[in-house]
Amino acid sequence: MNEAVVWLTIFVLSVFVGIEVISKVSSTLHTPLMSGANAIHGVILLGAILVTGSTDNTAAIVVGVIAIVLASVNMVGGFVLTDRMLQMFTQKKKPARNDKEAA
Amino acid sequence: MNEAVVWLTIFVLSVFVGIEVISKVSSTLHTPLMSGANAIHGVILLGAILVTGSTDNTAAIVVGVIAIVLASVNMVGGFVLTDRMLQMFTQKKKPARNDKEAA
Amino acid sequence: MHSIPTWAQVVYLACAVCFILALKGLSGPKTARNGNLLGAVGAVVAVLVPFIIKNPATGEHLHHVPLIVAAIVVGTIGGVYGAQKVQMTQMPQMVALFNGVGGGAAALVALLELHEHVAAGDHENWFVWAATAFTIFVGAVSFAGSCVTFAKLQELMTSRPVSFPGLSVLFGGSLIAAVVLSVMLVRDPAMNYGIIIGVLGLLFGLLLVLPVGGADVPIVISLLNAFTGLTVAAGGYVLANTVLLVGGTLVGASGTFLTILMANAMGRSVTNILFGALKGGSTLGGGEASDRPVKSLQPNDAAIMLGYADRVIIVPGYGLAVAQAQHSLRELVDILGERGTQVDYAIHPVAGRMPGHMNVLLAEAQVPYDQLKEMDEINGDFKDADVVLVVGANDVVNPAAKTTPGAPIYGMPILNADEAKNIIFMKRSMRPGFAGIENELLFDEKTQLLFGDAKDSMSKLLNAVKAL
Amino acid sequence: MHSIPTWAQVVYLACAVCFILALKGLSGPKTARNGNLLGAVGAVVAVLVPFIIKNPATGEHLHHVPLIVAAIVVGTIGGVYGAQKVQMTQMPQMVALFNGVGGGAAALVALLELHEHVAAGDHENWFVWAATAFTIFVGAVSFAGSCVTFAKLQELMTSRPVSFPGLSVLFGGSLIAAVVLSVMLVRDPAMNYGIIIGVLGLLFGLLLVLPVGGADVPIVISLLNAFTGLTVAAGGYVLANTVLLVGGTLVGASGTFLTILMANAMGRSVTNILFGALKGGSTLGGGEASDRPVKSLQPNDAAIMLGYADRVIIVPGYGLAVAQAQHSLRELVDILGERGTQVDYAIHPVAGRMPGHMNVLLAEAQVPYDQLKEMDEINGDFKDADVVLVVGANDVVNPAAKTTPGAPIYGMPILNADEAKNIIFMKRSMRPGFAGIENELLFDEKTQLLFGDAKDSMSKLLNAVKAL
Ligand SMILES: NC(=O)c1ccc[n+]([C@@H]2O[C@H](COP(=O)([O-])OP(=O)(O)OC[C@H]3O[C@@H](n4cnc5c(N)ncnc54)[C@H](OP(=O)(O)O)[C@@H]3O)[C@@H](O)[C@H]2O)c1
Ligand SMILES: NC(=O)c1ccc[n+]([C@@H]2O[C@H](COP(=O)([O-])OP(=O)(O)OC[C@H]3O[C@@H](n4cnc5c(N)ncnc54)[C@H](OP(=O)(O)O)[C@@H]3O)[C@@H](O)[C@H]2O)c1
Repeated sequence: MNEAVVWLTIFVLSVFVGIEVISKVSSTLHTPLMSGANAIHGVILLGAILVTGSTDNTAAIVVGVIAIVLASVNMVGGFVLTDRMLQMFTQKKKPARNDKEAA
Repeated sequence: MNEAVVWLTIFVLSVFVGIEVISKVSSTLHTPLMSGANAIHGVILLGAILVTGSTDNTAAIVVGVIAIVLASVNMVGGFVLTDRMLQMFTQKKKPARNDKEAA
Repeated sequence: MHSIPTWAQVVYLACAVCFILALKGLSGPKTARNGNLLGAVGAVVAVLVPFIIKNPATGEHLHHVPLIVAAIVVGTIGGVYGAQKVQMTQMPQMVALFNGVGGGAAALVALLELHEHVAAGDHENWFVWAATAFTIFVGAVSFAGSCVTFAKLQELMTSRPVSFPGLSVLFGGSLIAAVVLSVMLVRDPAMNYGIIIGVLGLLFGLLLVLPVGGADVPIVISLLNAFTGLTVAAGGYVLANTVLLVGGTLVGASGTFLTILMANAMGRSVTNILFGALKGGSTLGGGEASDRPVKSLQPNDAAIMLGYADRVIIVPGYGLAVAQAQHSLRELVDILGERGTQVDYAIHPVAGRMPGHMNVLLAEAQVPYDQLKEMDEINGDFKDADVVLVVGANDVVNPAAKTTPGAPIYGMPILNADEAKNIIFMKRSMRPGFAGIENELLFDEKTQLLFGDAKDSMSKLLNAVKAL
Repeated sequence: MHSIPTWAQVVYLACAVCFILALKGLSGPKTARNGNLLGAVGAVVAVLVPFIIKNPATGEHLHHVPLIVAAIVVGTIGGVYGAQKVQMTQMPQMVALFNGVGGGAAALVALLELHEHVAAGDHENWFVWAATAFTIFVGAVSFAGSCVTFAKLQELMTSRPVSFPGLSVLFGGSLIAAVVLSVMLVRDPAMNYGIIIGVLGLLFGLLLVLPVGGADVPIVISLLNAFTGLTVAAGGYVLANTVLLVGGTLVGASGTFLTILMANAMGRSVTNILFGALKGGSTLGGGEASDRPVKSLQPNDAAIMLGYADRVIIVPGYGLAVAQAQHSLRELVDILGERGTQVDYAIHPVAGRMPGHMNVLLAEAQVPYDQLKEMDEINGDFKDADVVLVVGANDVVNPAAKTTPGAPIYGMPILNADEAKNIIFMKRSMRPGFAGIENELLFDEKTQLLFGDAKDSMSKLLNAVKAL
């Protein structure tokens, strides 16, 4: 099968999955969901690693390193932040900790 | 990308789409949905046509023709039947016709 | 396969999308019909493509076009005829039949593929051979299984579970044999293996469905439907064709999910339905008519009870569909309404022989939708009802579902007709319902039976009420 | 790319599945946390792969591993620190920031890919170049846009819409220029084109968000989030990497859908939010404090009104979060409860600065969930309420949403606080809420204001009630 069509197929199917899978979300979960999705696209880190690791041009390496830093901020920070939000939704038995964080 | 993995990817994504897309169906629509899905897999007709059209071995042709007949019964009959069921759900203004059919 | 032109591949993808949207549409009452239509469009377009492009396998245009077209025409006529002529009450077995032939077609296609490859002496990767074997076996299972379900629902054979000593051994044996042969086929591909696998599939399908009780048959249909979907998907892999792969997988996945949903609606578990019988205990009871004493009454007695009641609940069931008494029933309800009685229909999710059966039937008789009450909505009202009129229903009001752990319908949620002040059953005899078990409610002192075919009794009842 | 070992491709697929399940989990309250966790696992595993396999592009193992690891560590520390230290009220801008850097990373990756290909003089098919240009542009848009949204929410700049003559011209111009340059890049790939496209992207992102009113910013964040997802998907295509493609597409699709859901929850349309300002009319009004006369009262007067009321409804808003008064508020409600007053919290879907903001805040203060009433649940009860206590809320009870077609919040469903017998506002001044428009309810004769920081006023109020 033609490469481009393969990617197109995977793309189209992913679009449907993406929409259907969240179609039942309740409005209180909008923000955590947004934040979680935001963390997921941090996987661009993988791309940043690949390109940085395959070049030997100094300028490219510098840019690559910047990209890696940014991407890992996105990915790691995103998941941690989302978890922190959700903590407050789900376990209402840990106010002490949450207070400190939130204060 | 490795052919097999491509197909696997498409398969996995389709599984998710298939499940998510019908996850909100109401129990009264179970039968039409089943019947509609049933009609969809009648698309095997496409496969039957391909194999029949690419062989010149008489036995194979005979078998192929049988497969085509069966598949088109599945496909065409399935869609017509589903539509007939749904007619009764949706347009309640055509009892006359439906009666005749159903009698 | 690389020779499929890109535009054709894109068309295939578009058809696959049509199927997705079709399923999405079919799961909502408003969009259902268009969804089905869209699916049909996708399927037709997909089928047209091979007539236009060169065959990827051979690099030539399609051979035997006239023959192929003729075969399609024949199939189409058959399909349309069957779909148009079948009665409402027989739709489930029609679905089973269509599903079966689809599975059969898939198996045959896989056999032909195998034949081609063997003849051409191709060295496909083992995964292709495995997929071929899978398609042949499961396709055959779906074919045989569907035929049996058809026979059961069409009452060409008993709808009661059929089981015999050694069934489970044979069952397991055929499965193991099929697996072994598949391995052999993968190791050195040969036509005979394929054929034997197919035969084993037929046997397995037979043994899979025989022990299933009639009431569970629709669930089995849905399951076999999912099977066929998977075979089509595997076929799509073998033929390297996107529409088949995606379309088949969609049906396989949604079908499996739907099967579970349906089983839950009937309060049964899928494994239980399939292997209950194998595990020994048959899934359904006997079907003998009981000879215990019951109170019966005449149409005009019933008319008086109904005519002077404030609150009446109608419980329609399979018998209403068989007798085609829905129109006179609606008339009766209208008249009672005019007399100031509040009347509702209590619709059990699995009343009749297919989910939504009663909705279809009563919609056909122009009953306003707001009079149809879902089980959960109305179950609270029975205790306030003066009369419950049970028209050709039985299992859906059978207290055994709550009280008798052994009973095949045990655990199925039922309508609480037993809470009403009076219960009138319209049925022809003391014969049990689909589940084939006695209904204690018939012997309740609040219960009276109005014997006879629902249509006759209903028109008698109607006149009697008019005469009040 | 064919040199990616099969096992690695399968691992990538597994990670993609993790992302799907993560999103599925995140859309249900019970499963949300595990969903997020699963997503993290998928991401981490995906990132580990390139350290193990040979690089598909070069066929060698990864270079500069120590440097790369160091960079990851730095980024991780930064991310964790930011995520841990941010205050609840500032989470939205944090999301914006994280999203922005992600978009920036995607753009840089695409630039590097371009650089590699140009250096190697590869002849990729035009689609790859187009995808590269897309990634650079949209990635830059997302980066710049997110930075502006961050500045707005963090109040580093005015949260009011910024617009200037010729903005729309510049806006359209940069877009057209970017398209033109992309075409040129496709026709003969060169680094400079890529860089200019990136710059145009930054400009476009700036112009896209500047005119958006603060209240709409979260919607824009969600939209930019979807953009970044799409860039990652395109990057995945360029790098021929499944995880990036699927993961990015998932975020792109669900993000777009979520954006629409959020906009609906605020009663706004996405196009309106984005292009309302360009079309001339700014999306939000001014923010001046009004000097019209109002009735104000003292904590102990308020205490008496509350203490002897039968039915009280609390309307929490952004101010409650700013003042961190949720704990004393809960105490107050508990005491009123003990005094036999029925008290509920009326939660507007967009009260605060993020959906669910109030739920989070009050959950943190251990308020039992059943006291939190969604808008539709409680809007009917306001007319029976003796006192409505509005704590740091404003727009969500602003009748302008119903009465003033011009108003930026017009069309947003609001809490019917105006129907109550008495209304008490706790706020510091006459300054308007986020939407920057006056709230007529403040001047209603049933309304009295309790001026001061919510936390002080609340503790005063608390003591006064205790003293009753
Ligand atoms: N809805 C589904 O998806 C589905 C699918 C398959 C099976 N099922 C099963 O089917 C059953 C449905 O329950 P149900 O109460 O609707 O039906 P039922 O339990 O099968 O009872 C039907 C009753 O109608 C009577 N009857 C038949 N023909 C009649 C006629 N012409 N005039 C008057 N009465 C007539 C029968 O008694 P006589 O013979 O004495 O007249 C029988 O008692 C459940 O067990 C369900 O699990 C449901
Ligand atoms: N939830 C979301 O997703 C989201 C996201 C972004 C924007 N928005 C928008 O934000 C608004 C939310 O409405 P809202 O009523 O919750 O908040 P609001 O309309 O912004 O009003 C907040 C009120 O709290 C008062 N306040 C601020 N700090 C205070 C303090 N320390 N103590 C006491 N009072 C204080 C302010 O008045 P003073 O300054 O006089 O004290 C202001 O009147 C809506 O316009 C919504 O569209 C919502």
